[in-house]
Amino acid sequence: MKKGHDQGKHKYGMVIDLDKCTGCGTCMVACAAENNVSVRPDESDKQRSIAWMLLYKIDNGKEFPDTETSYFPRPCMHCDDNPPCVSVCPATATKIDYNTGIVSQIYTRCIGCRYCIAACPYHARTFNWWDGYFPKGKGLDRYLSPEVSPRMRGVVEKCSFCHHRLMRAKDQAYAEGRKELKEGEYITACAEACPAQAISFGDLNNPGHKVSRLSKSPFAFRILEKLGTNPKVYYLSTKDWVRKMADNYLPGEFKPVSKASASADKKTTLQGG
Amino acid sequence: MTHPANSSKKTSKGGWIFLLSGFVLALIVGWVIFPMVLYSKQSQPMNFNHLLHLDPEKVYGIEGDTRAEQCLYCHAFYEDGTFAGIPKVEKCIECHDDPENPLGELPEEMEFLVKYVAEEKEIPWLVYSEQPDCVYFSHIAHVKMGKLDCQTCHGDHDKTEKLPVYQENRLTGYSILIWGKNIAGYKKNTWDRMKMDDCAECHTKKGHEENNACFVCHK
Amino acid sequence: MELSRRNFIKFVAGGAAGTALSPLPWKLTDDIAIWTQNWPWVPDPSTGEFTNVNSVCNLCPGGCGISVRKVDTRAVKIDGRTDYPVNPGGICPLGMGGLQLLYNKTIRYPGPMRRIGPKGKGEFVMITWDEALDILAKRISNLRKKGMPEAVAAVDGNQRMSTMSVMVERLLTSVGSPNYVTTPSIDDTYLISNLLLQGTDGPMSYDLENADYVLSFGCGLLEGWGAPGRVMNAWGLWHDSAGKTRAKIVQVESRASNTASKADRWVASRPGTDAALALGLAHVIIKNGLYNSRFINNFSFGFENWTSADGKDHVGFKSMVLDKYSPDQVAKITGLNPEDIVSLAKDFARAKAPIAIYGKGKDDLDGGVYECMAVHILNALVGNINKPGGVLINDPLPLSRLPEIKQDAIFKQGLGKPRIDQAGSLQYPFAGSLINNLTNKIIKSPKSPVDTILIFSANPVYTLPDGGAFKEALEKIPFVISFSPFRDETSYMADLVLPDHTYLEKMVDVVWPTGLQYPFYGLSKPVVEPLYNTRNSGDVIIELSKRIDSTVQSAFPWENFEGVLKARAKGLFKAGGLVTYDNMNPAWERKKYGNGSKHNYTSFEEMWTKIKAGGLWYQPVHGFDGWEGLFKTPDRKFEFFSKRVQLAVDEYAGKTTYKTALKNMGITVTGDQVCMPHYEAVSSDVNMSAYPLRMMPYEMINLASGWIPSPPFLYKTIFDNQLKGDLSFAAVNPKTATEYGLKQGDRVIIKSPAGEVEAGLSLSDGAMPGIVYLPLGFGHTAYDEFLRGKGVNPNEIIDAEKDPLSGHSVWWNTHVNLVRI
Amino acid sequence: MDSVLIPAGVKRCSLKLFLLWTLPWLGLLAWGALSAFLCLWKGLNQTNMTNYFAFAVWIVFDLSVIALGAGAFFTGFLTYIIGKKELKDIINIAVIIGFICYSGAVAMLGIDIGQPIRGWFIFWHANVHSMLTEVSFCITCYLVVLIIEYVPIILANRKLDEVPDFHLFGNNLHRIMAVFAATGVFLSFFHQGSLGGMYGVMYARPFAFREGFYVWPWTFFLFILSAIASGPSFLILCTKLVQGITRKKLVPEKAFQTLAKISGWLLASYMILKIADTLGWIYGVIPKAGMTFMDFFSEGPYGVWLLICEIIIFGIIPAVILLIPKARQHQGWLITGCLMNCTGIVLNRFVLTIVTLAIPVMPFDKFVSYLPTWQEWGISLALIGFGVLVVSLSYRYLPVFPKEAELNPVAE
Repeated sequence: MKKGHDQGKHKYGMVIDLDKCTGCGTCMVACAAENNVSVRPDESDKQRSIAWMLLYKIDNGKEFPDTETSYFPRPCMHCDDNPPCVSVCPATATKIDYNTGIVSQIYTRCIGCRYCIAACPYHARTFNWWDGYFPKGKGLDRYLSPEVSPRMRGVVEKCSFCHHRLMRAKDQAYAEGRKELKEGEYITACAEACPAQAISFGDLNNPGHKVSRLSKSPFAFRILEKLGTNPKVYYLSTKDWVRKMADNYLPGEFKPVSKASASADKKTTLQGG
Repeated sequence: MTHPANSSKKTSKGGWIFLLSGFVLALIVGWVIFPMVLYSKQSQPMNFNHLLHLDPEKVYGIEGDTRAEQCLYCHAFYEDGTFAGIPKVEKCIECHDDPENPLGELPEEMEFLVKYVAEEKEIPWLVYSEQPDCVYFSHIAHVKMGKLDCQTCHGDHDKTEKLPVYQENRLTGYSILIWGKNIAGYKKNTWDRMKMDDCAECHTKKGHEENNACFVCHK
Repeated sequence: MELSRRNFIKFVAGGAAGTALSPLPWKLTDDIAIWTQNWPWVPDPSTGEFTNVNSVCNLCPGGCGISVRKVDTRAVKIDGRTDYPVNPGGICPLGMGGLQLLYNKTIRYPGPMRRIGPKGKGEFVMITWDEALDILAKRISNLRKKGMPEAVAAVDGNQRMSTMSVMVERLLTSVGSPNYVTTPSIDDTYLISNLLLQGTDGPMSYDLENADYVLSFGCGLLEGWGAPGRVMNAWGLWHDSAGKTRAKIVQVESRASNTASKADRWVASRPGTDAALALGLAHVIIKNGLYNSRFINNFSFGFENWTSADGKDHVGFKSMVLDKYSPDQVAKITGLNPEDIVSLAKDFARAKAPIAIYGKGKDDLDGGVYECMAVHILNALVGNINKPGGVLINDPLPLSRLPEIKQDAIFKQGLGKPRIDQAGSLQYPFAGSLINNLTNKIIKSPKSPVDTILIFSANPVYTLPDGGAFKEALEKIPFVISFSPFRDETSYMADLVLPDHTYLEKMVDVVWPTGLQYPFYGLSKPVVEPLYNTRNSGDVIIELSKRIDSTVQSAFPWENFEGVLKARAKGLFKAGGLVTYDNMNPAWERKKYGNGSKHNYTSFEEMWTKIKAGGLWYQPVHGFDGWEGLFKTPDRKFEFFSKRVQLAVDEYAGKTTYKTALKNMGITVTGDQVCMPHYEAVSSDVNMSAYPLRMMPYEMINLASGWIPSPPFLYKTIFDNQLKGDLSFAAVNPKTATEYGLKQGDRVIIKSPAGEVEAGLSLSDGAMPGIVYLPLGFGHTAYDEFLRGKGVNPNEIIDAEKDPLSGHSVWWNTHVNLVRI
Repeated sequence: MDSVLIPAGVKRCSLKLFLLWTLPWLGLLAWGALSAFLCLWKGLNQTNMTNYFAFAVWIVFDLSVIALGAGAFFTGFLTYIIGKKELKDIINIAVIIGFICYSGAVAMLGIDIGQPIRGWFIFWHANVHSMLTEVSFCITCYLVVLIIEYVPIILANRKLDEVPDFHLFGNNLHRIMAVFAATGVFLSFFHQGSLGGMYGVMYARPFAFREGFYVWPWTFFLFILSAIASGPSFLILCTKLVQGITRKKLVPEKAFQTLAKISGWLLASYMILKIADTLGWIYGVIPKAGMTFMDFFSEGPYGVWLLICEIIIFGIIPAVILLIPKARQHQGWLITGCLMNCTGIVLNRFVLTIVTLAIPVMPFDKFVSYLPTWQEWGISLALIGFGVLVVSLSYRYLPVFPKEAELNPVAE
């Protein structure tokens, strides 16, 4: 059954530059708007609210005014080879497509056992604890996109790398009589929306694509790499303390990307107050 | 209540009748009655004569060298490659524009001009091949790139003079054509059924297993 | 043979066998499987033809290009435009969520409304446009007949110079009322300091993309200042290619805002001490001779000591700074280390293209004029004015002036009267309008001097940092009219609501986004048909004028609002600019090389059609032609010593005494300093022991705090230490919390002289000790379940001071106390 | 008035008293029913489960009762396959308890999933690689087996037994019981195992992840062992409880002793493996994930005490008690031993479910706590009400304890 991803033609992935990321949250809104994600009157219960793309705020733990904060935008990692969530699903509702590397989730198949949620260490999967909020006469259902099927209560959902945009791009290409896609024709909603151009998206298997170049940068890293989940979402940061946040390290295990980062990492703040 | 000891003898000979009648009754229910109750019948808001429209003798202007291209004349693609499906009235009035003077004698045309063109209403067609919301299907991928003919999935719809009665599955709410007219799900032609397995079967047969990935057909 | 138990069992067995051989079980299972997947109440979005409509976002004055994806007639998604100069691709979260403002019926007015319930309750009945316009027209014409047109006032939230704001002002003028008031904006501060230092009346233009060192004094570059799409794109460019940072960003701010924490250097100086710090830096720059002597010697006035015509000796900027703003003195004021001030000054002066930029969070609140001047002076010292990567001096957008208004008796009599807010009076010579004065006057006087107030694109009841004063004023005003499309706090106070379209349903212009370095004119267009019985306020004004009387009507000789837009755009045609943009060479890059722009239209109509299609007009070229004749000050130089201030003070002093003049103008220093940027310690008569702490409101890019409500989407991006349930949180430094025996999550009452609010406590090392930071954008009392009653609005407890010279409100200095509940 | 239904030669309390006794348990059931209704009608927002605590109190209950219910198949195994004659006297009650645990667990799972009406997709669209699929298949099949094992006991009711066909059917079933026992054993081994496997395979959850043999992580085998170690103890407890309440001797002490001894031996061996497994985890899995042992035991209330309780207090100690003949012959010690044994297993299931999910894996993630709502408790406790009722009814109307009449001669 194991079919190595490298046999697949494409391996879509994402690179997020944390130095550029301003923490504005446009990616989250773009994602929710693009994918008909349910919005409820109270979104402050973060353990139950649904977000395919979620912004984590981190800080270096220092005191005022040396404290420094940064952000981790976290989509689904679309783990390669053997995603922790896929093999556990009893009803075959989630699978990885080795031809695109995208991990799919079929809402009409999902029975809501939430085993996949338990298996995912990134909290990339969220459960529909409620039905979508579309009261009669409010008219909020009018902005729903027909390209993504709205979910019912009691199923699990997660980031799909905007797979429907891949389909959209393909249709466009076919209409123009092309079989192959050019770089940038298929990008996720978050990547397109990011006002600081911090998110790049493309085919990691295609050396020509920006993402495959960036993913090889000395500053590139992934979250919880050691667990062997093999995510297709890479991050860039010149700050050692940020990179260190991405994984668990035994004492002395973390290797700073010294020389290049030494200069850029030094952030000085002047005492005040 | 009979005592097992002596009743066994008496009934054992007639018993086969019961066995058989139960058997036959069940078969009748399963094969005949069940399909009748399962589907509800609805007729289209008005008739449309495909054959007539595609007959160059009678109707001019519907061009296309191949059969598919003729279909695409009305059932067209948008610029972005998405499929228009059943044409809107806007498309029809490219020819049938004037409620005052129809192009033919058919009563349906008059009905169309008066009820819809004049009123500027869309025709509430019942779609035979309507799939659930969770299903994604790209016509251009199949028709243009896959070089499939329309009837591979839709059959000889273009040869019909009358629109068939629309039958809706009371349980699922989808057209009978999705499962196919044959209650046993047995199919002779590729267009007899439109279920997931049929898509997968064709993909596999054509050597496109990669297109059996969930997200290719689900959204 | 009878149906014995055995036979029955046989029958059943037969039946079972038969059923198994019929399609029933399998078909049924399959159908049930599908049935379990159908949830009738889950929406099933209709599909159709997909199209993309290009327009301009109008939710803030930023004017980012947007492309709205539509399915048949429904708008389903908003994306940024890559073929737009302001924001190459991206937009901000607010703009991204716009569709929820368009389609959320419960926060919108379906048509003209007349109040039936008590003020503030939001109980209305719908009436026809005809009735609505008649009611209003009668009211105004009656006032005119009574000879008191000045009793009509307007509060305008539209962007300065935009055609809507011109229309509103024109309506008031034609009616004969001087009382046209605008809601605050940082642009006012920029305009005044530009006028005083440079004598120019153009907008403040920062060539950020080409700068290599940006020293920002409290400017919320990442909080939504200027055009967020543009500034955040610049941020991306500054940090391009991991490893080497292209530009160095320094943020001066007391709180670790996004800008401060993402900047390369965070200078946490005490709030309100920006002027001192800026002058301290000037001190170091001058002392070390790091300033641009060519600029100083040839193009500036008041740097060295000087003697005026009357033979009086005057202190120059140089000696003032050297004398009063040494690093040690400044360190005492700002709480920074002297060495750091020195190093900061040197870094700034040694950079190739350094920009000192002044702001206060987003741009929809006022700043301090002396502060702004002090900061801008740093650009002058290093001579980085009208250079690539510097501060550019532009003329205002070349829009045509509308024809003169016919003047009748009532008109003259009304306009003869002084403005109620005293803007432009001797006491506030430089202010264009002072809404806080208007409010106070109405509250103080027994009978409101304003009889009828028109409120356009503004929600002052919620957005004004005045401790709820404006609401109090509205209670007293007999007749309040709101033109808001949304059920906001202010419209709830209205007697009449004449709802405008939302920004996706109308054509309206965006005039020169704050801080943009090149002349720009954006035009949004209707993306969808208006959903409800609303009307573009521009058209409503024209219609209204017809119903008031012929004189007023004569001021509006246009068919409709587009007619007005075109009339003004004529000037753009004369000036000639580009109406299309190709993202291969960004506008800011072209500027750098100053290469010419060849526009592709021959007639005005052609240009207008193209503008409507593309939604933009801009001039990417800038001469950078030296400093000759650049400044329009009394003596055509960059004035370290502002003669305009001198004149104003003298004139006022002539009417009273010099002392009282200064006192009323809020100036504490005397002598030549008055006319030079200097540090004014914020005065306050509050009892420090009762209110030992200070409260500062802060703005977030991912929460709307202006008159536009937040789309519910934004609440997904709010952290649960900012809002949890209905409780919003105040950020406080752990040290301060321990002083008061408070801990994370405590519920506290924040008490100020103006009032009190309840909030949760969120300990943060990004907060300066001694200051309580409350987020702006929560605490709505109107709208729907998504926004109403969520958190508190710090404006309710703000106890504002007056800014010297301008008279604008100083909203960042409220003294408060914390009480645990 | 229901005397005709009561087995011959035994004494039962008055119907009134009996009905009185059932009231509290019916109450529990009602509470559960209401909770179930709410959860099914309004959805799982009725619980306090979150995207962090995807599994919660229900799953803990499920795992526990299934482990404790292992007494059924294991006693069956000992009786019919190994042929421990003395256990014939206790096998009936064993089957009943098994039935209660499994039916309860399945019902609970039905409410726990977000789409109950799609539950059967596990079979219709099975993913054979999922441990949960294995669990579902085995539990469902085994539940059928348990019913089949339960039927003859019901048919043995005095009135029913008068029906000749039932009598015949019952007897026939009795004869082939060994076959079902064998099937039961096979199925049970697998679902007990795969339940453990469910956690062991979560390789991105270092707290639960375990290496293993072929497709089965070590937890697979540990679960089997711990289940059959605690099952008999639970059986002893329940039977002793019935004896206590009925104030009768129902089962010869020999049966208890046999079970206790076996339980002790199994528990002891389980403990040895469990300790080995824990060490393997500490020195293998954890450092590989870049974490240290204490990372897992410094969050919230979860400290090393968990391990101490699980392994020493509720593991080794009960094992010792049950292994010392003198100790286990003493009623007090026997009960204590069994009680501690069961507690240990429940604790183990709790830790694997709750702590696994509570401990954040991402360094910048935060620890969140969870408390069940009354609806969750309702459904959990209903299981107990259900159990007591089934046992009571069975005891009253069915000849559950073959030796009862003989041990308690009814005085004329």
